Amino acid sequence: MGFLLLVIPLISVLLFFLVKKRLFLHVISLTASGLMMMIALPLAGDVIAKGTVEYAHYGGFFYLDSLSIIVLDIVLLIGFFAAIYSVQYLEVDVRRGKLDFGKVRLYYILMQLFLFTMILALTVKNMGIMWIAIEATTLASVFLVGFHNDRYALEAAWKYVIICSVGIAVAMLGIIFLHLSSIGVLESRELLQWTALMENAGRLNDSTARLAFIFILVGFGTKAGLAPMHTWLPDAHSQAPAPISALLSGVLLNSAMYGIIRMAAVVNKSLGSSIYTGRLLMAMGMLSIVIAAVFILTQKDYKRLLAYSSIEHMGIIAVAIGFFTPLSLFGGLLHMINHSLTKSMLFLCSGSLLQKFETKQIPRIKGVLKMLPFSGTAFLFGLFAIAGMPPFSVFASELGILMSVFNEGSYIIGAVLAILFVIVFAGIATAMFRIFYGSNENKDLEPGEENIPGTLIIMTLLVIIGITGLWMPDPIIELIHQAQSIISGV
Amino acid sequence: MGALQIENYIQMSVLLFTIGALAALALGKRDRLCNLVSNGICIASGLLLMVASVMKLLGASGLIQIGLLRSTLPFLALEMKIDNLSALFLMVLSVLVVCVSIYSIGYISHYYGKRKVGLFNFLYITFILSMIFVFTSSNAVFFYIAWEAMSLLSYFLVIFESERMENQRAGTLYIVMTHIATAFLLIGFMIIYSYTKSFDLFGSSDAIPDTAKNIIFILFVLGFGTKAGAIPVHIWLPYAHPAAPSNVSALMSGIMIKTAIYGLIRFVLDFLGVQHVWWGALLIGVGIVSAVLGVAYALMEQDIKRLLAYSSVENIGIILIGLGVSFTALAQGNETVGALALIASTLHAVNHTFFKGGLFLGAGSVHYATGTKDIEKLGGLIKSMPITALLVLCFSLAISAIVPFNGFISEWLTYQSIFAYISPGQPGTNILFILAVAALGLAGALAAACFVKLFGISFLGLPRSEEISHVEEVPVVMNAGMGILAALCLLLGTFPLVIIRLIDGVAGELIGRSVFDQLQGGFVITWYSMDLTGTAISPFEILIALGVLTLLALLAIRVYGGKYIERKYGTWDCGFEGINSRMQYTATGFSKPVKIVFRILFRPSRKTEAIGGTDYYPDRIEYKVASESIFEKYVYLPAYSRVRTFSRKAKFLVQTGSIHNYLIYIFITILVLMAYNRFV
Amino acid sequence: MSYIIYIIIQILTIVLTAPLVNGIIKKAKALSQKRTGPPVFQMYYDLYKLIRKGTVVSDVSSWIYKAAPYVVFSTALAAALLVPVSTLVTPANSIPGDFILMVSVFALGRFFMMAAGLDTGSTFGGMGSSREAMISSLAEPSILVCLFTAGLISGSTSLDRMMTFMQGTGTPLTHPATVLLFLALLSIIMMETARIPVDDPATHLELTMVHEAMLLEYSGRHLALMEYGAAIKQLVFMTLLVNLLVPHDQIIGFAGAGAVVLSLLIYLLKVILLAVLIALVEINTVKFRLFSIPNLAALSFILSFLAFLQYFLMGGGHVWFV
Amino acid sequence: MSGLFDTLSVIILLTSFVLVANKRIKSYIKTFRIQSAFIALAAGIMGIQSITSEGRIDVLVVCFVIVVLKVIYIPKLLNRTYSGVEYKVEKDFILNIPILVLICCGLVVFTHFCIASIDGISQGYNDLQIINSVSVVMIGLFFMISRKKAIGQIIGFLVLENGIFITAMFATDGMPFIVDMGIFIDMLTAVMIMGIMVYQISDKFDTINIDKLNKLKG
Repeated sequence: MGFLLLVIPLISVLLFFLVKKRLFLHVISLTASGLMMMIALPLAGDVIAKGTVEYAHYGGFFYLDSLSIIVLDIVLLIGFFAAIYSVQYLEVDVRRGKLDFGKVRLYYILMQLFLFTMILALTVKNMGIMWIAIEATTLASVFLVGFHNDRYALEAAWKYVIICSVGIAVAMLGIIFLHLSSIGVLESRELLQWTALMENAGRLNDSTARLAFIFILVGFGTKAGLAPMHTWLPDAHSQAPAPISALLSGVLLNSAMYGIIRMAAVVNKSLGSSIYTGRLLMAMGMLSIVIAAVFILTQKDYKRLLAYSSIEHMGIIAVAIGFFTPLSLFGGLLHMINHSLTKSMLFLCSGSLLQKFETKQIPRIKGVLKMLPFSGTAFLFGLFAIAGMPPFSVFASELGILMSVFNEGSYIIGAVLAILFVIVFAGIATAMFRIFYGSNENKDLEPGEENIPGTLIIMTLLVIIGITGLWMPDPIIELIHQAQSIISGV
Repeated sequence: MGALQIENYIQMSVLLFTIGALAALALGKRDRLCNLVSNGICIASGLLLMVASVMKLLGASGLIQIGLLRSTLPFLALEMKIDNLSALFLMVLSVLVVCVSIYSIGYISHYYGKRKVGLFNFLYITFILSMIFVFTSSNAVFFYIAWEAMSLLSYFLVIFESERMENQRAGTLYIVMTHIATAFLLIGFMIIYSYTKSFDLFGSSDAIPDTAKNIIFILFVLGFGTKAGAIPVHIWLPYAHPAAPSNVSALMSGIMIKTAIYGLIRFVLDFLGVQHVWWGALLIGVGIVSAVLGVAYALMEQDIKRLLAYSSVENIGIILIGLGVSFTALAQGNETVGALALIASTLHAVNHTFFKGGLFLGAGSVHYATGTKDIEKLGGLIKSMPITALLVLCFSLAISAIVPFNGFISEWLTYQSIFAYISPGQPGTNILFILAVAALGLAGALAAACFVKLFGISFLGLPRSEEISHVEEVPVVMNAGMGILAALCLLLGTFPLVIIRLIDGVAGELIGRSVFDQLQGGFVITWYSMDLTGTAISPFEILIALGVLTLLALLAIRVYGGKYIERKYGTWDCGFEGINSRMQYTATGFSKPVKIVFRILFRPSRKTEAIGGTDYYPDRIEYKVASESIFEKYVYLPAYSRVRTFSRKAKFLVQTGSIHNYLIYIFITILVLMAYNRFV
Repeated sequence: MSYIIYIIIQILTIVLTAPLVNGIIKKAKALSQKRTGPPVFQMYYDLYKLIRKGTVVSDVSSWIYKAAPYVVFSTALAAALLVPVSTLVTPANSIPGDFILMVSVFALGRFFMMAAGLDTGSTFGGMGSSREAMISSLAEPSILVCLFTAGLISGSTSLDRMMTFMQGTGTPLTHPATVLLFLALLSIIMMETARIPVDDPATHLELTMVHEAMLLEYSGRHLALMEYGAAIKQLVFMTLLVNLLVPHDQIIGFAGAGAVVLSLLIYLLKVILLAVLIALVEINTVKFRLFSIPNLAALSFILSFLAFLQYFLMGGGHVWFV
Repeated sequence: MSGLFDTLSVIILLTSFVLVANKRIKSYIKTFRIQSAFIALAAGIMGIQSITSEGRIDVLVVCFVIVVLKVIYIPKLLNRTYSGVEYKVEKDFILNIPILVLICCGLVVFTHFCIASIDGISQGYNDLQIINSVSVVMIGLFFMISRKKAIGQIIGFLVLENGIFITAMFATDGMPFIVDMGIFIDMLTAVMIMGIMVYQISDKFDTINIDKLNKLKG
């Protein structure tokens, strides 16, 4: 059953090569991503029931537990939404003569491959394969980042591929050292399998594991956009097409963060305390938040602004993981979910903005609320949400994280965090709010949404983040609790 | 009259409000109907709420608990708890809501066809709801959420007329300032949580060490002070309140800034418990500054609503002075004075709610009728809008602390509490107190000047511009809404014991000391202070005396002077042909002397330039006077620009765009981490 | 019952004496300038005449304009009710009112006066109100601090109790605090009652007039009421000064109606002396520029503040006199 | 036997030094080819060992793949790319050669300083090899920094990959087979993609000097 998740994208890629009409491309991608979501959501139920989902075939490399199912479901949910959004998004570009059939096909193929690599990364037990998959995500999404194929897109893509490949390579070094630390502890068939590592964590070689952790932190941190390895992120996110930005920001970062979490869990268990990893994670997390907060203040390009806000939130999650208390882990995982939903909604909105106004420059835009009555409103609310305003969901998780921080008695960090949240909010408010009001100068734009299904998606997401702020469904809470206990290894 | 019934009343009114909000959205297309329905529902549920809160205040003390929907988030309990303090503020809120909603029935009519009435009413009602939750939340997280929702909704109301650029700026400034303030509150809550492991507002704070309490107090003063608009963190207020539609400004200035006072009482006095004298002293200091500077800036304003907004700053200052006296007294264990001062400040909060709400509604009426808020363009409105003029006059007298209106009572109580507390032995606080007395006096006199200007320039004399020479009176509902408030001001001014009886319950519950038996009399209100023989005033008898004496004067004149012969004639124009409106004293001119006397505050600057013609006979002379707010010029703007430049520089310093730098970052990170790993 | 008597005595004394005080001040100034000057009873004649005249009302003005004179007059009298001319007739339980109320009542009158100044749309009225606003706001803090200190000394804010307490202390003017208070109140009277150096009651030159400018449009009975109100206000403040800081009822050994009459006579004597004193001050000072008035206000504020400090340096309490 | 591997690791380290010392892109590729050849040699020896000892052939397969990919195919690919983009002769490196080499020496020392102390490695029989190979990683990264041309960065990336591979090989007798294969596939795709992008860059920016790609900042 779960294998279908790995099969469907590949099949759909083949089908893409076969068909000749744009309509079929859309249909295939919708059905594929729809199917995958249909499959993935019930899996969560199994995980809650049985704790894990494993299959014996092929050396039993396929492995799902509550931690990975959380991230996986986010991937497929947002993948589905992005697929729906892409239809009209691409159609509009085709109508404007920017794309042809070949480009659309390329887009869908790469998108499915991108999803495939991420699913692979999340459903394997073997850290080596996970690494391969995460490296592959980069390769699959490079041309999506450079999709528009102008100078800017190309530059962004080059930076993306070089920096991420280097980072991931460093992560490989880390995995090797982890491997080294487990020599003589695990027997050969469970080498690099992190479940085994987790079980025997106590007997790993501490110092090698520590060395491994720093390499993995740098490596996956690069992919997760932690400062100071975040540098590729604003370029890539701002240049990619909106649905892809949504995927990159809402999903890819999470998958990388997933790697870090697994690793931190192992190392913490083998070291017996979270101080070592905690310090590093907190340092990088705070640095990311600071950088994001400072850069957002005077940002002129709204997609870059959103990208920096992603950096900020990855930093927040890193800090939460760093504290490694049950409450902070809970908050961190919750924050993963909330941030992905909110941020992907924002990027989809930005896509509508971009197609309506055809500029990314904030000063050139006015009267969004008039021009885009629905997605514009959603954008405004989303900005409030991402800045941590109640009753939206990001607020809840940020509150949880703050509580855990203060609970640990580290008041300074907590206070600094709270202040930084405010600075980010102030930056977003001063930079962005002006685009919503007033009325646009050039009159040839007529108000109204172009991307109807996309707008529906945006509205759905808005409703979700609006409700989950106060009332998160019990299964999810249950999942998060399980995941948290898995991470803390008790 | 058990607690159960009160509970049901409140549930009903909350439910009604919700229904009203939804109805407003549903009927969005049909402006008139939507407006009638939603405001009608507001009035009804407001009355329910008023009944419930009065019952609570008169009934036995104790908590009323009302659970709302459950939240699955572990650290959040959506539950209302109502004690006398909440009930008092709920009562004030409901009274104001009823009056404002009556007013809105007429006022909103100028939106018909132009704006989304449904959306406006939805925001309006949800704003009220959020304030109800702020006043009744039993748990800090719930409080925080309600607080933020309040800010958010009021932000949308402030920028409701968003096509004007200054409204957008005002809105952004407002939401940013209030969010920063909220961050301080959040930190405070978190520190509390880290010690008590709970967010319950009615729990005990014994687990919190003293230093932490001091820090929390500072944070709360910053946070709530910003919301209250206390100087120097007031800068959002004079921009935001004028930007909002007038009925919303009435709510914001009338009750929303009081949520901060509620917060200070609830969290500091009730939860933390006053620890040190300097807490009170700090509040008194802030209060003095706010009271004097607030009214001084108000006097300089030419825009009615900005003037009113600054005067709100002043009144918040007065409230804070009262609160500060209460804190100081409590910190030194003098519960009687503590209770008295608490009553004084809460009473002033109540009074200010009524007359300031009324004044903003009046400003709304003027704007509704004339289309301008600029005093310099108004004049002579008393002839075309007699009722509005009369009501505004009442409110102006009330806010200038003049008998027989309610503003005087609360100031009298504040004076009395200070008087009762000044005693030998603590020179420091004594000097602060006497300064507070001076500040109160100065603020009162300046307020009188300020509102003479407001009333005199805009309602008396000749019309200062063509278009307002033929306006007509506003619809009767609007005047009805204001009329109720004016009647309340007079009632509470002449029979203050009515309201003091209610507030005494608050003091009794919070401080455990009821001073009602020391404040006696129905017509005469007596304060038996310091077990000396009491000091009594009787606004009612003064009112009677004024009436009788006027009659006597009339009688005497009639007897000695014969019948009254009146001759209408033009105003003395020094023999010129016909005096015209340009010759009248302007609002700027009216406040000029004060401006010059207090030039340190205003940095007045003037510029005269002769345009065209010869030096001796220019065609046109332009004369500009400007006065600036020192805080904006010397504190906020520099800080803001510094931050922005820093961010701009840092951005390009780090994100250089060269991939080599990016790789170097990674490289150095690896090296540093390896070294760290080596040494740890 | 005693309350009624008190009210009647108060009103009669104040109403009858107020114009006389004005006359005395004018007379004293005239004499000091080697003029005969108007008779001391001149103001009575003026008022009588004004009342009988018809009145001209500006066609710009509204009801505020006509209401103002009555409000000013009645507020002045109502305030007078709070300042007993003789503590022998004050009702057993205190008068329901204190100096805070008095200030507020005066504020009511002033509010209407300033509004009326703006009502006629004339430039002078506006100018008068604006200046009045400035002066009053400068005077207010010092009045309050001054009376507050006196109240603290005597342990109550209600004026009759304060006066009774002061009598208990023998001759208060021997104490530095009260001396300072005396000077402070004197300068306050100068400010509040439109006297030189703040304002010149005799002028009608628009550059200098403050109080007169507001009355410029008034005529007939309205003017009479305004003038009368001003006179009463002045007398009230003088009463405050003399009865509070130079109490006299304690020297009357016996009780009964005779005592009341005697005390009233002494009161008149004190008031006349004070009037002469005020005249002297007026003669020996020049009128300030409008913007030097703050100096005078600051002076009076400092005086009252010093008095406050004195009170505490002496250890405070209510026992330091005896 | 480990002595032989020590020698090999040192030689591989030296080749990376040579790489840093190179000036021309042609010679980058040549040096990379040599380095890969030595790695293949090491892998081959190790493979024979493992066959003789425990009969695993996967290491030999890995060695074969290395020969095919890194010694033959990728250098050819890079040569084609390089001759495909027109290339102005200009100074390619940021600092001059001697300083670069000195810095690389410093890197080796630093790596030794940081890693040799880690007991999990130092008590093992193979710490010299690990130190050398980690230094190769570092040098590869540093090479990427020091070169301006796109192809230079690709080479740097490949050397980095080589370093990682030999680290794996020396430290743990190679990763699990599937992982190794996956790594190779990834690397191949990465190099191909980069190659394509080099073409695009050179016709969009008509240079392959990466310093020209600095429009996106702030």
